[in-house]
Amino acid sequence: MDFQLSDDQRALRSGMRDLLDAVFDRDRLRAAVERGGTLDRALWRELGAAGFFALRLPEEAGGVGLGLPEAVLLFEEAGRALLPGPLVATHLAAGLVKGAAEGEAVVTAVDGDLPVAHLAEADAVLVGAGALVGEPLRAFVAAARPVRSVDPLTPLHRVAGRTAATEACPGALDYEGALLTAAEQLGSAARTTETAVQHAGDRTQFGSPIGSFQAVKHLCADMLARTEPARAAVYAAAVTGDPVEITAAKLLADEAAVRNARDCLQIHGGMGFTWEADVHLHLKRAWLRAAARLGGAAAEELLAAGLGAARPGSGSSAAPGGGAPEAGGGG
Amino acid sequence: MDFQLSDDQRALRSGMRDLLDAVFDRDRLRAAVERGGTLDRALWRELGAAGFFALRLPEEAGGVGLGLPEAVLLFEEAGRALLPGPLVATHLAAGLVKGAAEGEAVVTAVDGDLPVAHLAEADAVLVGAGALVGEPLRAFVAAARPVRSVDPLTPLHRVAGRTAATEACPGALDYEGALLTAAEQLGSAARTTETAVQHAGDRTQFGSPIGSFQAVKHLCADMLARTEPARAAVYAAAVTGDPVEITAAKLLADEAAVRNARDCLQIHGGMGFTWEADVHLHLKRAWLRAAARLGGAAAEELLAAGLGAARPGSGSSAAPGGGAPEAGGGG
Amino acid sequence: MDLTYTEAEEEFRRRLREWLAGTLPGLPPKPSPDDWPARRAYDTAWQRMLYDAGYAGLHWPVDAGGRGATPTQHLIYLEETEKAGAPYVGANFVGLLHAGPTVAAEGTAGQRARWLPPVLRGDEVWCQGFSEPDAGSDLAALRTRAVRDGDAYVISGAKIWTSHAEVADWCELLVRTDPDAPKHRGISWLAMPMDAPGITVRPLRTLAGSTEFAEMFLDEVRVPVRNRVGAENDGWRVTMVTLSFERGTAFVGEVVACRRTLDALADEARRNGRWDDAVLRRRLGRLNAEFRALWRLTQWNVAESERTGGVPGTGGSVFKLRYSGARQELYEAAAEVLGADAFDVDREWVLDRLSSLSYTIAAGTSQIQRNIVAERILGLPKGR
Amino acid sequence: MDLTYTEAEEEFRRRLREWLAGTLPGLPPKPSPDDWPARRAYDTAWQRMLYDAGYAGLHWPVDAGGRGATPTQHLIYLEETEKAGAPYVGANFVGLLHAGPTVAAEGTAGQRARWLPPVLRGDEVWCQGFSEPDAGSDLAALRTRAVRDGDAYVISGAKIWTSHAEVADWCELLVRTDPDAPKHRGISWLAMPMDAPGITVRPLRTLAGSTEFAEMFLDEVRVPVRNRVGAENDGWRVTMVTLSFERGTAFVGEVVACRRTLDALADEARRNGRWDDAVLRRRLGRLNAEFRALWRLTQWNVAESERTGGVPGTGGSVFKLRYSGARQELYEAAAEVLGADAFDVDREWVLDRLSSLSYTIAAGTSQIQRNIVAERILGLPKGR
Repeated sequence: MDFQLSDDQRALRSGMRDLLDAVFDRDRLRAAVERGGTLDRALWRELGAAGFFALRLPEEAGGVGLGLPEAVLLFEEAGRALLPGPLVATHLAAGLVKGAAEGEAVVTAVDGDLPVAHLAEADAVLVGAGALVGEPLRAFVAAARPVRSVDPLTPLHRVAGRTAATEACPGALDYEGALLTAAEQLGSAARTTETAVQHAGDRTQFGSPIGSFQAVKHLCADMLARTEPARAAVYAAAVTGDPVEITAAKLLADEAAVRNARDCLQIHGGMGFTWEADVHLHLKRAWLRAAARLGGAAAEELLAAGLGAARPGSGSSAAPGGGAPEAGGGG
Repeated sequence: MDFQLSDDQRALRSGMRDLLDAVFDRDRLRAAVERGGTLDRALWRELGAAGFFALRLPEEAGGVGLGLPEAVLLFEEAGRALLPGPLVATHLAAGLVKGAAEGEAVVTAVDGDLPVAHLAEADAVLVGAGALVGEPLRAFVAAARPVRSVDPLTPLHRVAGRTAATEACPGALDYEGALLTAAEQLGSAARTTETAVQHAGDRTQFGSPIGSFQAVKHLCADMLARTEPARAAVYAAAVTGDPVEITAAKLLADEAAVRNARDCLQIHGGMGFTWEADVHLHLKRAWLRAAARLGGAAAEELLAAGLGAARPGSGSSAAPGGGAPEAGGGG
Repeated sequence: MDLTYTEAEEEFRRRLREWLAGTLPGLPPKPSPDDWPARRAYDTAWQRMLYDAGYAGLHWPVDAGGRGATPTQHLIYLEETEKAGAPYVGANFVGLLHAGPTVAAEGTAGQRARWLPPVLRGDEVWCQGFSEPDAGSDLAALRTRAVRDGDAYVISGAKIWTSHAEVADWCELLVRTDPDAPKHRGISWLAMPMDAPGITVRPLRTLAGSTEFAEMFLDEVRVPVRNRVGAENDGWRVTMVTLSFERGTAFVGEVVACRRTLDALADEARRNGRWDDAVLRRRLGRLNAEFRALWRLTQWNVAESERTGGVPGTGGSVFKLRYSGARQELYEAAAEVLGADAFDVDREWVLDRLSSLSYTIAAGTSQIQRNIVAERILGLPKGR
Repeated sequence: MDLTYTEAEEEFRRRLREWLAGTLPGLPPKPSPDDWPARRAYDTAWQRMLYDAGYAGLHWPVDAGGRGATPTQHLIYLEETEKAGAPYVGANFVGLLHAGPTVAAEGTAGQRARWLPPVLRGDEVWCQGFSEPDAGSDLAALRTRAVRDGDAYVISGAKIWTSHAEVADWCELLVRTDPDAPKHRGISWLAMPMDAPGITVRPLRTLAGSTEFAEMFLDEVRVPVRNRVGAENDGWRVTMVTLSFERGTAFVGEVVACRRTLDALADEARRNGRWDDAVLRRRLGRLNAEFRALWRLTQWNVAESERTGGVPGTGGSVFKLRYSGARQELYEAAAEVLGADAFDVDREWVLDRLSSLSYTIAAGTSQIQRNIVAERILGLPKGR
């Protein structure tokens, strides 16, 4: 067992971070906010060229031939950087929808009764196991109604006649999508932790950096204590691909992303409440992602259903149990 | 409107506190713990003589002729002092069961499927609207089974054939019982707050009283912020007698009692984990009371059912609504 | 423990209700939130109506032109106007609730005569220049400098979180007049005319997308010395007299509104089927308990204030600490009720959810409130 | 990111399972928790069996008589023994997990030869005399005095939270040998024979009613100077070398046990009908996510420790902070599952609920853990 990043994985991750620093710095982020989250096609193609969408396609199909663990690292970086766009849907569509793998096509997805992201600029829409393109897509878009999105980076459309929620019986693609969304949440949670720590060290009140006050210090500690278990859960779920494990990872990453953004905002005080600070972008995106692809109630029910000594994959042993666990040493 | 204690109410409360200081000081409390919570009959009679049980009986029936607000103040003091015994049941039985009003009889009650408190020493048991005494009582006790109680101050019996929960449709007595239980919880919550503050000021670590550290300070502040709304809710419910208001009071007082005891324990550190510290007595009693007489889930459902603009007593106005409430000044 | 209102209080309520019932239907439509001059006009017109009906400055002392109402009457006023959907205090907020009372308490006869009547009549609007970019929770660390030059102060610096700055006539301004004194001792309180040269107001966009606050930059703005209220360098005390004057009524309207929102959430959940979710339903039940208790706590604090004659209360910090969190929980529950609609800003409650994020920050963060509760009420030792 | 075990690791697990399957059925029944001598006998007999089978001191260095196992092998050992319901380390805890490793790291050859083999064989039991009534979280404030008198220290003071003191042969004791030095600099580490005159052990009853801890009073107890490990006044460093030696395995068995408890709670809730309560059911679902993540985080920390060769880790504080709270939530959920049975101490999980209350306090309160995480991992400035 070596549940750590391999050298290749580390290189992949830092390569992605360098790429995003270069092609999606803070100026481009704020520019994306100002144009309401509509996509930069050139950037989308750059992501395609870097293998972001084709990462898990076999090499013989023009892909990179890597797996979910590597994809999770890239999506974590995307989440850190607040990279806009239907990243998960387009990644899942690689090999299924023409141009998705290369970043030539923008592919979005219908997810339960949630409003659909980036619909106006989408070249295809995943609906269940299929994809709408061409005339059916145009008809679908025509019947949709734009809504004023709470997240400035994610334009939303209500689609006519709500599609039934898919959560009741998710398929393999749904779980993969949930995992990659969890990875984005993880990246966001880690980023807001860093931002909060940075601010707490810089901002002085009452003659000291606010990070020297326990109230602020402990908020930061709790942020890390949300991020690290979520990280272990997301990475492990990427390795095993187990549905219950993915569900657990999504739940914890959602909680880490939303609550860390809230704490980061609190630590920033009034400045955190402004449009100019990035923290609200993390929070609003985290809200959207938490509702998407295995949201709270459905995830909790799946995890509850996965419990019980007789259930498969419950992590229990059939061996006879011994009393209470050791309470640890005194001293 | 003068939602404050009247002079008479203040006098009543301080009289009760003085009485308990005299007849149930810490030595007697610990003695009660050591004998497993069995009652001191002499003390019970003293309570009776002081009018604790007969408080709300009309004067012409030999009672004190006061109301729920005054009863709530006495039960709050009882909760503060961790006074053991089926106080609520005996108080409710005054006028119903011979000797209850005078403290000659110990009256306990069956409450849903909970184990029954102080059954072995009870002279009567309230079951629904009636009371068992004499032979039926003896048969009832004979069929019961003592359980090793989590609360050292409250001996418990399982009764044969669980009685159906009464929460589904509580009667007036049930609400009164819930309110008086809430008052005990309130007293306990206030007491653990004081104890925690006292300890935080006395205990020195790292060269300072631990109460000078924000982590401890903020725990104490949150304790008070649980107690005071619970106090307002309990007192108001005593004035109005409104079932939904009583339910709200019980829920908040339960939460205040349990969580304040937990925080008090945390602030006491290792010493709080010992048998000798009183904090565990507050916690365990608070657990029992929280489950009794309108516990969590039932209370929450009743409160939910009480919501909605069309519902009676919802506190809403039929007047047309005006947008969002004022955000308060900037500056 | 008396929750019944006196005959006089009931009479006050009856007359107010009558007046509201007769008056509100004739009000013009509310202006767009982005149209500042229209908002000012709407708010000041409403204030003029209150003035004409005898409700202006309800809680102000009679000798300041107010009605000298009791805290309970003030509570009734706030409860009834909220329930009736009357306009909010809006642009008159600073004048009526802070600058005015400060002038009333600490100003000279001339200052009172100059500044108070226009506030009561809705003729003049005030804004507040207290917070600075580097002095948030630590307000007394403010750095905006005022240098005496003849009969004027020359002021330079930056202020933030100034509401209604675009349309205000006056700004109650805290400035540092003695940079060498301990930080609480070198501050003065000035009334700055907002048309003075050197003032630049820049809207500050919040995360809710609104521009209800502004930054204000001051570049050698001249303010006459006679506009100072209280002694030079005594501005901290002058300000705190009013800031800490708490009659328990600060959140009356909001709590009433939150309870109405909660009822509406239950109705909506029953309508859209989410009422079947026991987790959500019971969460709404808990919020019912929470806001009922906050309402009762409001009455408790008001009654206490009535007994003490309005001595500065500390219960306000406990209330704010609890209420800020409860309000945020209310709008988190609203998002659950809305489900997929929670991402549509045009749906009711969505912007309120965003606004509620400021509640644990504005007017003293919850961390600061906990310090106040622990040190000033519980008596724990100072520290960090 | 490799979660598959190597062939060698699988082989280690196979042999361990075989041995456990063959050995456990022959164990005598567990002694009563109140019978200390019987508990010592049971625990040391088990240790002897481990010794004979080659599992004693699995994680100790080979030159100290241990097996020099990797962190991953240690994880497998703890996981498998927990799953098989093998006895806990019990009375051997301090010897195997702290005093022994300290002697191994800092002791002289003679000290190692004297003290290590009896620990591995289960011949001698150690207890720990670190905490004092006035030095809890602030351990270095300890005041137990040791005064040099010839070739012995004469020791007076009081210790608390000493497990197994009644049946221990040795106590690893921290004493103040220089009262004038800064508090971390005047401390020495001594091995105190528990049969020395002047030691009084008094059981300390916990709120769970058990007496697993004791207070220990020292009245002019003489301990030979040769029993000191490390230099005089260097005891803080000596102790911390071992206390901070964290291979991520500290809670392996507990997390495995918590997950089994969670499964059992679901089974019980399905049996007694409380599974129909969606609030409780979803709460159990969240705990499933929580403990799955804690298991994966354990593997992550162990793998990290394996890579770094067991360098003191800081991840342990994050883990403990999260785990302490999760364990308390687990037993709060257990009380919900038990319903009316939650007040019967003889029902499974009720005593565990009481014990879990110490988790956010013992071995560094959650408040202290947050300080450690914030300062040592996140690099926030020191303060309060």
